[in-house]
Amino acid sequence: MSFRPPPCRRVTRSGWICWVLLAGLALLVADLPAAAPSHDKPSAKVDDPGTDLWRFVRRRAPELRSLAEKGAIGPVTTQVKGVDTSVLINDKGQEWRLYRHRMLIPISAIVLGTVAVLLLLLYLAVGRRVPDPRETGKRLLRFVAYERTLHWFMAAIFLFLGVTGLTILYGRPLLIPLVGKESFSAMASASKEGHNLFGPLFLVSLLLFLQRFWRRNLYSRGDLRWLIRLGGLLGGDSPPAGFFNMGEKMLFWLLIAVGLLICASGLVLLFPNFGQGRLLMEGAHLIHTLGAVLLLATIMAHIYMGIATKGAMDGMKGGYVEYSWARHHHREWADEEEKKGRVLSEEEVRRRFGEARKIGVPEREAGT
Amino acid sequence: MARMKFYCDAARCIECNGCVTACKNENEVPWGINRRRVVTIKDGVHGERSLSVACMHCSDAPCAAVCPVDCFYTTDDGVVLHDKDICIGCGYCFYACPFGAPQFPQDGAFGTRGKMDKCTFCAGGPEPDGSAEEYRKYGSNRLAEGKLPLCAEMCATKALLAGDAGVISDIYRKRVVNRAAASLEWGARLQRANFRAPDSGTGTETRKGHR
Amino acid sequence: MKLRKISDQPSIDKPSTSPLVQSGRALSRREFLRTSGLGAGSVALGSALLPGLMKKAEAAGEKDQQNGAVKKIRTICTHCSVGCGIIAEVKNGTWVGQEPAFDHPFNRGAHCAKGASVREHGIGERRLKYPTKLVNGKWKRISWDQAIGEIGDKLLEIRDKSGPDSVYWLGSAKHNNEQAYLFRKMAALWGTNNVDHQARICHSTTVAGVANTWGYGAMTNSYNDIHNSKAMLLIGSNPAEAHPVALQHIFKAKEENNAPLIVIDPRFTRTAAHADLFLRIRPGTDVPIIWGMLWHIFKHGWEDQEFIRQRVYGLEDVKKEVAKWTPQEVERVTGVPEHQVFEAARIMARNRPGTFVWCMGGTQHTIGNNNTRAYCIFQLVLGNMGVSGGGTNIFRGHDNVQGATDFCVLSHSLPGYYGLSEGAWKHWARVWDLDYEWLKGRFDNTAYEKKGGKGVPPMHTKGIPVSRWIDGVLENKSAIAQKDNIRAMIFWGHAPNSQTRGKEMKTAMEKLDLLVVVDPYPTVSAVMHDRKDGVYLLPASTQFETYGSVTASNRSLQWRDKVIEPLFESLPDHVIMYKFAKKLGFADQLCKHIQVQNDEPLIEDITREFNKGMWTIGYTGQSPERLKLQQKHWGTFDYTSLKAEGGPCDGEYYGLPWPCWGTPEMKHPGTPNLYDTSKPVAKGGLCFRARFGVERNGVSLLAEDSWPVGSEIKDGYPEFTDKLLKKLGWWKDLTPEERKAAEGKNWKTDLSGGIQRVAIKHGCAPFGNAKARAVVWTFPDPVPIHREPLYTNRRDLLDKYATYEDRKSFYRLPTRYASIQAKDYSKEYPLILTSGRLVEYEGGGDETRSNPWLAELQQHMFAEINPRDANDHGIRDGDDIWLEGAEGARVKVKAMVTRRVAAGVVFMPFHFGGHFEGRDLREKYPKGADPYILGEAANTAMTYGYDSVTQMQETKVTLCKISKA
Amino acid sequence: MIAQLIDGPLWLFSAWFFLVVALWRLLVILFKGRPKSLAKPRNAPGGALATIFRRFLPYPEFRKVSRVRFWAGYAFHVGLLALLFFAAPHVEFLSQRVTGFSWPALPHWAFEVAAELALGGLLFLALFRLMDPVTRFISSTGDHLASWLVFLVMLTGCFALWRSHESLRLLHLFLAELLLIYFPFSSLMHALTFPFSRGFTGAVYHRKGVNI
Repeated sequence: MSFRPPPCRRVTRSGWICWVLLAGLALLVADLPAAAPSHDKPSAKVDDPGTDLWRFVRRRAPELRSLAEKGAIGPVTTQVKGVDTSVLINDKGQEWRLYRHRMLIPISAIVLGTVAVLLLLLYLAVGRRVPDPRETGKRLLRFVAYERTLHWFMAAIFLFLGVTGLTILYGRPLLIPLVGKESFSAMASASKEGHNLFGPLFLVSLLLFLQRFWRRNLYSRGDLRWLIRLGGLLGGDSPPAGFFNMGEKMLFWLLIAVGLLICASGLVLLFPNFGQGRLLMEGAHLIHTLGAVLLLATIMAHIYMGIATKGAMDGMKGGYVEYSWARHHHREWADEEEKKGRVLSEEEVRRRFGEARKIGVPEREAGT
Repeated sequence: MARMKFYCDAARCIECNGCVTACKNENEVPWGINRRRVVTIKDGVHGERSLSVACMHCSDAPCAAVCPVDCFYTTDDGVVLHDKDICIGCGYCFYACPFGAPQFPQDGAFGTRGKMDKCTFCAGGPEPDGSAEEYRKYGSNRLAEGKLPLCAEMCATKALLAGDAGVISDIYRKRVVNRAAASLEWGARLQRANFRAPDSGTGTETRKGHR
Repeated sequence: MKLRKISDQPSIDKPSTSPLVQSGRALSRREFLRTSGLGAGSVALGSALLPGLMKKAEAAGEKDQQNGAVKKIRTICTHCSVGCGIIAEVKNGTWVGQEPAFDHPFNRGAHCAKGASVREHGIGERRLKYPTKLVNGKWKRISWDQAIGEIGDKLLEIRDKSGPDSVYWLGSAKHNNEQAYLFRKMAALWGTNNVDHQARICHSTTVAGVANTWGYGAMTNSYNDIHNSKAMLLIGSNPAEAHPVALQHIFKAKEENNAPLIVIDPRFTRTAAHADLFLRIRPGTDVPIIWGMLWHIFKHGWEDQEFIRQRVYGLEDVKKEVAKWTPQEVERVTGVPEHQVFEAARIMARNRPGTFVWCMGGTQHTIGNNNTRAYCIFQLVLGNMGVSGGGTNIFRGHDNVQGATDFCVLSHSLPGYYGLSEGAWKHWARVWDLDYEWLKGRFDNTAYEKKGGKGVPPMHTKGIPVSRWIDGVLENKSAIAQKDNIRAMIFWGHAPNSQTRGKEMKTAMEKLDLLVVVDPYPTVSAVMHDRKDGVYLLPASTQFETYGSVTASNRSLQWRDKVIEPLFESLPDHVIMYKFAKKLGFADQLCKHIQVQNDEPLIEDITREFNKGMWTIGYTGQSPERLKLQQKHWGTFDYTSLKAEGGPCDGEYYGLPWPCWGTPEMKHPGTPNLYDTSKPVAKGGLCFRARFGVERNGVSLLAEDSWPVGSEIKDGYPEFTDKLLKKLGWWKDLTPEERKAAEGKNWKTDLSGGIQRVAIKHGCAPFGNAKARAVVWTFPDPVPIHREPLYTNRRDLLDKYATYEDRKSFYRLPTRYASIQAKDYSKEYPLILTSGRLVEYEGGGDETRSNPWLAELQQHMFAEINPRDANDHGIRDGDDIWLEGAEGARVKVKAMVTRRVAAGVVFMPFHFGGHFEGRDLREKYPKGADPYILGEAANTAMTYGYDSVTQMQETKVTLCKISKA
Repeated sequence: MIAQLIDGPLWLFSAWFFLVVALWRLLVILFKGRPKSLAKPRNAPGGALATIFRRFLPYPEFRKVSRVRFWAGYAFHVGLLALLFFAAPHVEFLSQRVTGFSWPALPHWAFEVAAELALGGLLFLALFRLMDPVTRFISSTGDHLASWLVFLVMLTGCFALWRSHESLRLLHLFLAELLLIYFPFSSLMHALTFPFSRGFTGAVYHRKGVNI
């Protein structure tokens, strides 16, 4: 082992650059005959071990942890207990911010606005669609009370969540200028608490929905044809369909899938104290908002259909639908019901209601 | 108009957590809320460095940008503060903040977030300076009393600097110049020699290895 | 359903849940106190505060009603020895704020985690609140009178039956100087030398080793003086965690002087992280690494030959020993490769003056005294002694451990290191104005130890040291050199978890007749045993609730003002001492010249009393008035030299660092750096002390051609006595009164101070001018040599480096060495166990673990384990593990897998307590007095092993094994 | 101004109004008496008591039919009860304004569970009342009004969670005051009268020897 003599001991501030050059040269010369091991090579370059510190600083804890486990670096620690406290700099935060501001807010506004405007225009242009002018006077029971309740239960929650969610999303640009910060803060606070409280109920309604309707929404033969003809937009007449047509089935599964996704991501955001880090929450927020915008647009269309298609709302209001409507939209189901003799006359329906009114006997409906 | 900043000198920070407790002391921050924390990188191995982090009072503060109720504001001193009366505890600032500064009180295992709390640069909040209401919500307002944040004032090794950006960068610049000289003389050689040193000289390992 | 009255609803939430920032309904106490000023609001919320606090606050409130303004009080941190200044803001008797003391010369306002959180003392609730007694396993509140009465009766009964030596007075480094002095005096008047405190287990080997090398056993320079260092070597010292504010000074030298920082430690500490060179040694190999460096220094002739010629004795013997430590041997024993040792030696040689710092890593060994002497020799060889920027800077632990050591709350000496000889007792009897015969009568007057064929009575034999009190209880009565075993322990500010052999300690505690804890906190002493009665807990005040002087590590005395009135029912230590003395019947003697008011001896009078007797180390010049004046003007002292420039203290050094010679009227400025010949003695200069005679084996021990500037004797000279003065013809310089007092006396015993005054007037050091000795012929190892720890896994080294022979009576107790080392434990216990500090906690940790601001930062007891050992044992980071010490005691801790420790070494912090061998003892604490955080005490697993000179416990190296829990 | 009104006089008025009118109605019921029966009495008091509790479960015949309403009903009632008397803010409010003493409140998580149950249950039931022809038939406007009023009180309550804004709390309080005033005139009185009605039925039937 050889040791070089240390260089001069003092460096004047003004002359240190000259010193670097001189010392480097001197050391190089001094080192030549010594033939020290290469790692002992002197260097005029300042090699502060702190420098590669900053390379790690920007990385996230999991990466560092895996590096630490490999023994490449020491772990990142802090005495402050908490989620992500050992993350020094979270640069995903900036990405999330950009997503929310450059994408989510403008794009969702455009999407939702466009859909709403288009549907409105469509409604104004086409008006309520009348599938079959002939009123048969016959009725079919389509949804029992439980199903109708469930539907409106979910609808109410969905609308509430939609309104409160959009309040939080667009409130700052749209509402603060109108009502001021304080009032909007109250609104937003109410929206947030309401949103948080109703969120889990949406999950419940979603699960009840799934349990009730999943069987009727399985794919069946003919659905593809219905889809190809876009439910009658092409080719004039409505293609035959079962209890639910392919459009409704798609809505159902979309609702279930995206709904569950929204719920799952919502729960991640709702309970911030199960050890989930910011990265997960940022991701959850991304999924939550994308899913919500998608569902909102879809449900707008759904509402449009319900309003614009004459007779469509009847099933969700009183449970009974006009036979001709059923024949037109759900021919296979209507035929089957007819075969089973479940087509009732208007009188019969009225009688049932009337009897119920008169003597208070519960309406007997399958599986209430 | 000053532009208040924190700077933590990693070459001097020794993870003594004095800043953390000074903050607790000055602002009576409850258990579980840590407006400031010290993070150590490469803990226990060569190159170990610690940094004290809190709200950095960014010029373009991401928290303020993403806040859905617009509760943040920047004071004339460049301190980023927020109004707890307006905050709704949504947590967006926590997602956006690079430094993990926003803190949220939580309740038990089923917690919703309460109103956000963070380092105020010991500058209180929107309430009148030095009022009881201000202290209750935000802690101390040292800036109004002409003092700087207690964490930096009490830093054991003067690693954590707080104050006008121009002043602290001057202080730090002087240190760096001194250190550059020191590194030239000793650091480069010594530290590198040091860093190559095997973890030797101890216990059973040596016993097995000795002649 | 339990119904609560509204008025009982706590308005102040517990710290764990306090939603200050959430709903904000909860009113924080501070705000309440800050704003309402205890006016009308206090009625509504009164019961929300604890009754005791409330009472005090109201009382204080009345007093301060007219000026509700915030009062700024200057005080000193009570945690470590750096002595940081604190400005406490008090309003209406409540501690409402803490401001940095920017003009304080030690810390410039800076604090570590502990210092930045001291205000919690004034508002915290986890305290012992009133005298408490254990009755049938349940804690019962009692009154002070009952407590003192019952304890006193029991003590007198024990004294009657077993003699005064059966009561053990265990004092504290947390006393201020006056309390420490009074405590030592109280034990003396009780009639025993069984009195000790934590210095025994932190720096006793330093004091012994250093004092025997050159005279005084203290830090030679100061923290601030490190600014002048050109190189810094830290061994077994981790100031980043133990003395964080010291790093402020170290970094200043590092950055401004380009001074390289060398750290030698088994652990890659947080200090090592900032080092320029880190040498990882095997625990317990300090002597080899120092000799290894000296080997290179001697080989290259880097030693300071002129310095050695003038001021060092016996270096030739050391050279012979050093010659054995070739680089190969050094690497074999320490594990450090040659190039690193050489580099360290060269840096220290080329950069002078260099400072040398050590702490408990060096002292807590069976050869602790060898280690400390080796460090001293290293500095002597380089000529780093007596110069600014050099010196041995021994960082001490507790805030007043230096002071408590100087007042010898120690079993082997009287205040001022006078020893226990007849002369020493007579000196102090004169100072106390007591009859020597009466004093003698207080002691057990038979003899149990023999010296030179003559029996030595216990008054003149060293008492049992704190490290061994367990053995004083458990050892066979006939094997102890006193009348009976220890039967009563009085833990006065001592955490038992800072001591080794936890299991035996538990047994010992259970065997005692009486266990008394006097402390602001219940401490682990309250819970670790399974006693059902005979335990008393007496609430002492913290140092913020009283006032007095405190000595920092650098020998500076600082005046600490009272911040708040004692909280709850607590009382300051000196009040409790007086109450005890009154009960035990020697109060009048204890406070003969001390004014007492309401059982409180006047602190200033105590200061004045010790000023009258502490001639040896110059605790005589610091009167309360001088100290208070300095405190008021601490901003006038220079940051580096500690010298006041202008102002009322012009020319004085901050804290009048001892020796501050002569009487206060002499206005000696204090001695900033010991043995510094470049200054006149009157201005703080010194030479080495002539303590060991004038010649040995025909060789002079006096200095050659070296003297403090301005000395009229231009050579070495012995200690000053009346005879020497007469011989020099300086006797006439004494005033007639002084002449009368000095007749037949020397510089240490002349109560008038005349001898010191005249010696200094002529530029001479009162204690003579001699050489430092590299060979301490009175010690078991005259030249420091390496010996393996008792529990070692390097059996291959034992033929060369075996430990001592067992000893029969050493501090009254049989002490084992070779008989333990003879057995090979390393097969079953393969890992080396060492211990150390955390920055958040201090000492036994009861105080700091009861502070939520600190406790939140360290919530689990842990053991650091190298990844290699962790993998070998199937342990992952964060796992619970069992760690078993070589004597079979087990602790359950969390594993922290880290490269901070080397393979084969396990580290544990020692601040935790409250768990015992896996059992959580929380429910055993008195209600509301349990610390927030409990954990296993590291020392439960630590083993036997005591230094050969001072009985320092060996906590820095033993053996253990680990397994997954 | 409005805030002071809501928080002060209106609260006092509605609370007293509720107390007086509800008490008056109960007394009316109690003093109304019933026609004297000459039949030999058989264990009427026992029957009354038994029926009060037995009617907590539906008739076995209706168990399947009323399953959903049963669970929703219980979720709502239990949740509401827990919220009303054990939510921390309510405990605080009641103890300060009404009782003078306080009692342990629900932990936050239990509070939220209760809120979910109550809100979900009530929303479902209110919608069911509209959707099911029979319940719709037997419901008066008052019943609907009561359902939605209770729902609104609960909804604003959850808005006011965390007591973030005074205005939200006042809104909640205002609706609660309206509810209190409306309460004695509505079928919500069943909260107080159910033991009487059930007991009466039970007593009558048991007197007749019908074990129902």
